[in-house]
Amino acid sequence: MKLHEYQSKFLFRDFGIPIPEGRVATTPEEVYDIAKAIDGVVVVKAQVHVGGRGKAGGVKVARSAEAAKAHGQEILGMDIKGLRVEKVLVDPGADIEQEIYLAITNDRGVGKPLIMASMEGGMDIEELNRDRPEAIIREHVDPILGLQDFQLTYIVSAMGLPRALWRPFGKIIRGLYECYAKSDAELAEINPLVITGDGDLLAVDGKVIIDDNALFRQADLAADRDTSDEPESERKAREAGITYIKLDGQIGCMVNGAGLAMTTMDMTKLYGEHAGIGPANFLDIGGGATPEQVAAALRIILSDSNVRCVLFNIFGGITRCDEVANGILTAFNEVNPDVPMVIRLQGTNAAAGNQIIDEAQIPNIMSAETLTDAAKMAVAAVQEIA
Amino acid sequence: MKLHEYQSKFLFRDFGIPIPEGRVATTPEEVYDIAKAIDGVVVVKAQVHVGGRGKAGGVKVARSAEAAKAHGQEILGMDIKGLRVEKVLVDPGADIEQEIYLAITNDRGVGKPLIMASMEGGMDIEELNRDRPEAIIREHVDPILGLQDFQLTYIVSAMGLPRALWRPFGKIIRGLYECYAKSDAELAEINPLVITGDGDLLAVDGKVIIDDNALFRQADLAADRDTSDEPESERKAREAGITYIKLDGQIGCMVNGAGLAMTTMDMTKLYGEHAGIGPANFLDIGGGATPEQVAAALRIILSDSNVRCVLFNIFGGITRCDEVANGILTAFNEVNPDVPMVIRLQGTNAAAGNQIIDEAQIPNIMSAETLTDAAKMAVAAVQEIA
Amino acid sequence: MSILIDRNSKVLVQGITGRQGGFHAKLMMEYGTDVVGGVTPGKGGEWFEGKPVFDTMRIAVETTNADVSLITVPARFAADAIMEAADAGIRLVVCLTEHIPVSDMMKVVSFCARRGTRLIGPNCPGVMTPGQAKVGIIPAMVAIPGNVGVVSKSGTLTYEVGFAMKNRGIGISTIVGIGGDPVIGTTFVDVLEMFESDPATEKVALLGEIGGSAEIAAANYIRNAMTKPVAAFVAGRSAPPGKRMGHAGAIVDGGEGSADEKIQALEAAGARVASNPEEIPDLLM
Amino acid sequence: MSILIDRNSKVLVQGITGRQGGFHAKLMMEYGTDVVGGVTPGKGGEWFEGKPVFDTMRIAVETTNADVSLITVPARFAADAIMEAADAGIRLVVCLTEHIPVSDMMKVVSFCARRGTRLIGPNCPGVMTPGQAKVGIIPAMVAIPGNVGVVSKSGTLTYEVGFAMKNRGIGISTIVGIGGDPVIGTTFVDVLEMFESDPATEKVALLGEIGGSAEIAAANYIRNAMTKPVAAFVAGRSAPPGKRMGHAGAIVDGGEGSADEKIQALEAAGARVASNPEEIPDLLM
Repeated sequence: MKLHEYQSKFLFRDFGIPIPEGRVATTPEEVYDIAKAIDGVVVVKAQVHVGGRGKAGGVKVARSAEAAKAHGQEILGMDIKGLRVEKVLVDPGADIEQEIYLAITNDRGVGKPLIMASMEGGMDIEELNRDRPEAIIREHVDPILGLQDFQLTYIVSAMGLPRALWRPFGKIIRGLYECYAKSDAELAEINPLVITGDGDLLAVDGKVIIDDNALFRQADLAADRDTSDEPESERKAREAGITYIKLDGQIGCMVNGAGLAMTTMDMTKLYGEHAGIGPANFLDIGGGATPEQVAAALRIILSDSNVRCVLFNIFGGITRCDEVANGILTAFNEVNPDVPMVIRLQGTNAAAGNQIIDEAQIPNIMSAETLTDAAKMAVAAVQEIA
Repeated sequence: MKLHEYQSKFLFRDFGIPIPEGRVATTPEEVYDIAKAIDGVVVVKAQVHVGGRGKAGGVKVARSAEAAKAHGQEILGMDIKGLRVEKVLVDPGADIEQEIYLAITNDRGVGKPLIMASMEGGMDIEELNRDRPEAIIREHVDPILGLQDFQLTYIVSAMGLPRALWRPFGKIIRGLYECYAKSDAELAEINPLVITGDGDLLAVDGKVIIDDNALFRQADLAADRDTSDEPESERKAREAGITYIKLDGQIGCMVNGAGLAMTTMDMTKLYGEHAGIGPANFLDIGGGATPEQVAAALRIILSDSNVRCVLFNIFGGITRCDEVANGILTAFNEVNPDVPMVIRLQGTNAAAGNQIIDEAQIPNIMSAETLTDAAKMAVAAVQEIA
Repeated sequence: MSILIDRNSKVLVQGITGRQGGFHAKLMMEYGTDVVGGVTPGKGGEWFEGKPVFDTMRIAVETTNADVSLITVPARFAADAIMEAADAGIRLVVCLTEHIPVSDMMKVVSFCARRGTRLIGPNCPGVMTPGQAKVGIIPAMVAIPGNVGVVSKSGTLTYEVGFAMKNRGIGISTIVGIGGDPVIGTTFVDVLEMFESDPATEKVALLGEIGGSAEIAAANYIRNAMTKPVAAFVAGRSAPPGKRMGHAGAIVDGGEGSADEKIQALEAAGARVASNPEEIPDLLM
Repeated sequence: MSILIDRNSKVLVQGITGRQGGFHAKLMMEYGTDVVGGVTPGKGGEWFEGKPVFDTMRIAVETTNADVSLITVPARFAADAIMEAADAGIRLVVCLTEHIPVSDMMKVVSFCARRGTRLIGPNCPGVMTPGQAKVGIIPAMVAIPGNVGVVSKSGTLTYEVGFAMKNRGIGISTIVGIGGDPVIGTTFVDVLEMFESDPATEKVALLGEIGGSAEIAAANYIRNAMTKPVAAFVAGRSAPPGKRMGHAGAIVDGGEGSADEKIQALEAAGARVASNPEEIPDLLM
């Protein structure tokens, strides 16, 4: 779960990290009031879950409350990469002497938290990592022991931070680590962390991503979830306990298991790409594949108007394919889909399952034996319609 | 640093452990008021840092506020093993179905926290440990990882606790561990932890000892320190940064280093015991032995009216014995002691040091070469006076 | 022979009195696995299909001498259950549970490493040595005994491939489902090392997917140290970046972890990479 | 030969720019110890008596290849300093600092064990291999080279005994001051094991005191595994129970840890126990 910049920074503040004293506005009038109270240069920043909002015109500097209001007018409601801006953060402008990068993330490779810090902040960290990896200091934290003071000293010394800033910066690293650990974050990033003209440190921009699997113990953060950028269909699927991700293609995929679901998508693309055909979605129906789940999943898939064909790929393991086939037929009767369907059942009692599908003789429903066949049949079905 | 029963229990309460709703009184009138408010059977308990206060008459049950007041009158001001009772805790009487023992302590041998729990609480744990050690469940905690839930299950299962109490008792163990860890305790003990007639759990008596070396980060606990049972001389020594412990003998000892100080005590006893003579104190003067420190230490030793002779035993290592000898003479001039002194200097420049002492020709000051000689001379000096 | 488990493995099921735990424990016993008992706190003293249930792993291991444990408890209790197994001296812990927070897993993986306990998973289908034993949920019908070692991040895809192999008469030495979470106990490289030194394994099938760099590490190992041939498939070529494809770890992040980069690395290392998992049996012939 | 340190040991001093650290670093260098540098956070780049000062142990070890570290920092920074040394790959850490909280030490001792770092102390005078090197504050004049290993919980008592031995012409292989705190990195048994297998050590002097049960463990080791003769002294026969005699660990608690029980155990194990430390040289003749 991604937090907005303002949510991230307000969370940082709870852990003792200095941030600009800005506030959030949802109307130009609120922008005006906040800018008036700040009484100086302000920055109006769109709060949306995409990168590159600055280039898209979502970040503007204003020297007066009136100018801030005008920027608010412009940015609020703006469309940035398909997302509507509902909120802006109005921060006082910072007197920037130097920009630092500081982040803590899960290092999957070694299974430990990783602290990354660089005196060359402000820019895109992936770019810096590609061009000058030696400019980033990396320090792993023992996940059981936690962050130790000597590691703070190592980081500030290795990154070449001016000595006068060792203590305050060390406190910020510790605060960010506490924030990361206590919030079950996958990423807690400050970029830039600014050294001001007065020699103070200030977290000017921030990004926090919370581990979805830990939301059960992060009630406060979960309550602040902003789902405005989540497609309606994905939200419905999430609420129904189905993992669904909308894509651009024409073949709706209903599969049991995440790896097999990705593979099924890949096959539609493998055989359809030459004709511009590919998967319309990722969907993992999970273990049981009861009629209710199949019906719910089918409705979600069909809510995408691009879908021209639905491909079922179910491996019956513990579950028997004949039961799955009956479940699918029940769901069909309920949903009454109007696009062609390719059904491929494999594994336990696959033959019996395919026979059930075939004998039902529902128009527009085809059964396939192999995944290869199924993918090719689905591609052909889309081509026929087109 | 030992906490009183009431301090221990109030600390437990901060960590979610249920305790009786009692209060502390310093006058019989307060006892009356508290008992009146409790409106039922109360227990009036002397708050002193010694064991066996019950047998000494320091714990009394009362069935009325008037009776409680009378007990308060009796117990407040009472002398228990040399300590005056300044405070009593007035607790509501508990309906005791069963008494449990629960404690967490540092296991020196393995360097880990040790949880001990037994269904046979209430009695003296050392006795239980001697007679039926198998009745005590022992579980070590990884000092870095901390207490894990599976350990709670192990403890409650192994001790044979009724299943209905697993969860509330598990919470108490966790609370006590948090208390122990966050308070830098050497010991956090609940004895007895009572199962009431209603099946509730209640910490009826408690004992906490805080690691003196951690008081720098336990400001709240340090502020509550009760030094009323500390001898005046030990308090003065502590404030002067000198480790001093008053004993019953006649030979005051001034030594550099704790191990050598104990050894010096041992030698006075080894050679004086047959005549009822032994050490008057433990005193470690520490590293430097400056004239100021020697003078302060000497005043503390001489404040004990039992002292008939003072034995100096100083090993000059990095410090030179001639410097120490000069320091001692300076201190003597300042304090003007009126008991005989035996001075033994060993190590770097010992000969020169002893020569300085000898040449000063102060009456009542003898120098000795070996520790054996010094101890024997001190014993003889006490005998002469007697 | 085989890796990780065989017919002599003594298995405890943590959560055996739960719905999922009990269901799969029975199937494991039917397959011939020596399930010696189970653990559910508070249910010690009960019985499950003639096997004893214990309150704690410590007592269960002392009583049964089990060396393998299967974790089937819910996510919020799983980290504690894994550590309990490791603390009790279990050699191999297989964790089915999904949705365990990554921060829990980082601690748990570190703890298991310190105790010398091999953890498979979490969020994995388990381990099966066909014809001998299975620990987890892999269906009995997906594999016959043979000489191909299979290691995979996913469940049903593995069943597909195993089943396709079986239909072509190709048998399996051991299937290891390592799971698709970001932080797991046993990686591709760990399992490849075991297969490389397993006399019962002659060839290996590796089923990877997008996210992380475990397949790149596997490619490095294959290039530098592996003598046995490897056939591979990497799922997720059509997955968009920045989206989590069902598995918590299946996400292409900041340009890293794409299927194409993994396929290239595996091919460069000498593995034969299928573009369609149904080709895997051909690559193993 | 010797145990723990010799003339080839490369030593870093953590806290070298402090008063105590600098003072003893100089004495160590005068004794012939190869002090290769020091560490004080924030003073990296400075010099101390011609040796480099670093900000961190990691950089110091990378630069100097030091294998031994001496901790002279104040109590509230000491646990971190010890872990820093262990993390940097130091083989032997000697910690002089006193008044470190026990809870810190429990974590630190566990951490050092995991890293394979040998910790001596805290609150100890250090280690000296006479004629070769010393790490700590043991005065040069208290010992001459020889074949008696000395292990002790206390400082000045050790100097007394070493000096008395020197006056009788008895030399020492290595002196190890293990410290008198309740939780320490290296115990009597650890050092006895080292002396037992050290060709340069023929006899051992053990100086114990009240509190804890380390001397009982030592007695068990002496009885079961030690071939070299041991002379011992236990301080605190005249100490009252329940009082802490200067050292944090020197307390007879609940009837446990008394000098008499330790003396009995050592005698029963075959050690020769002196009632007066000045007898130790006789017992070693």
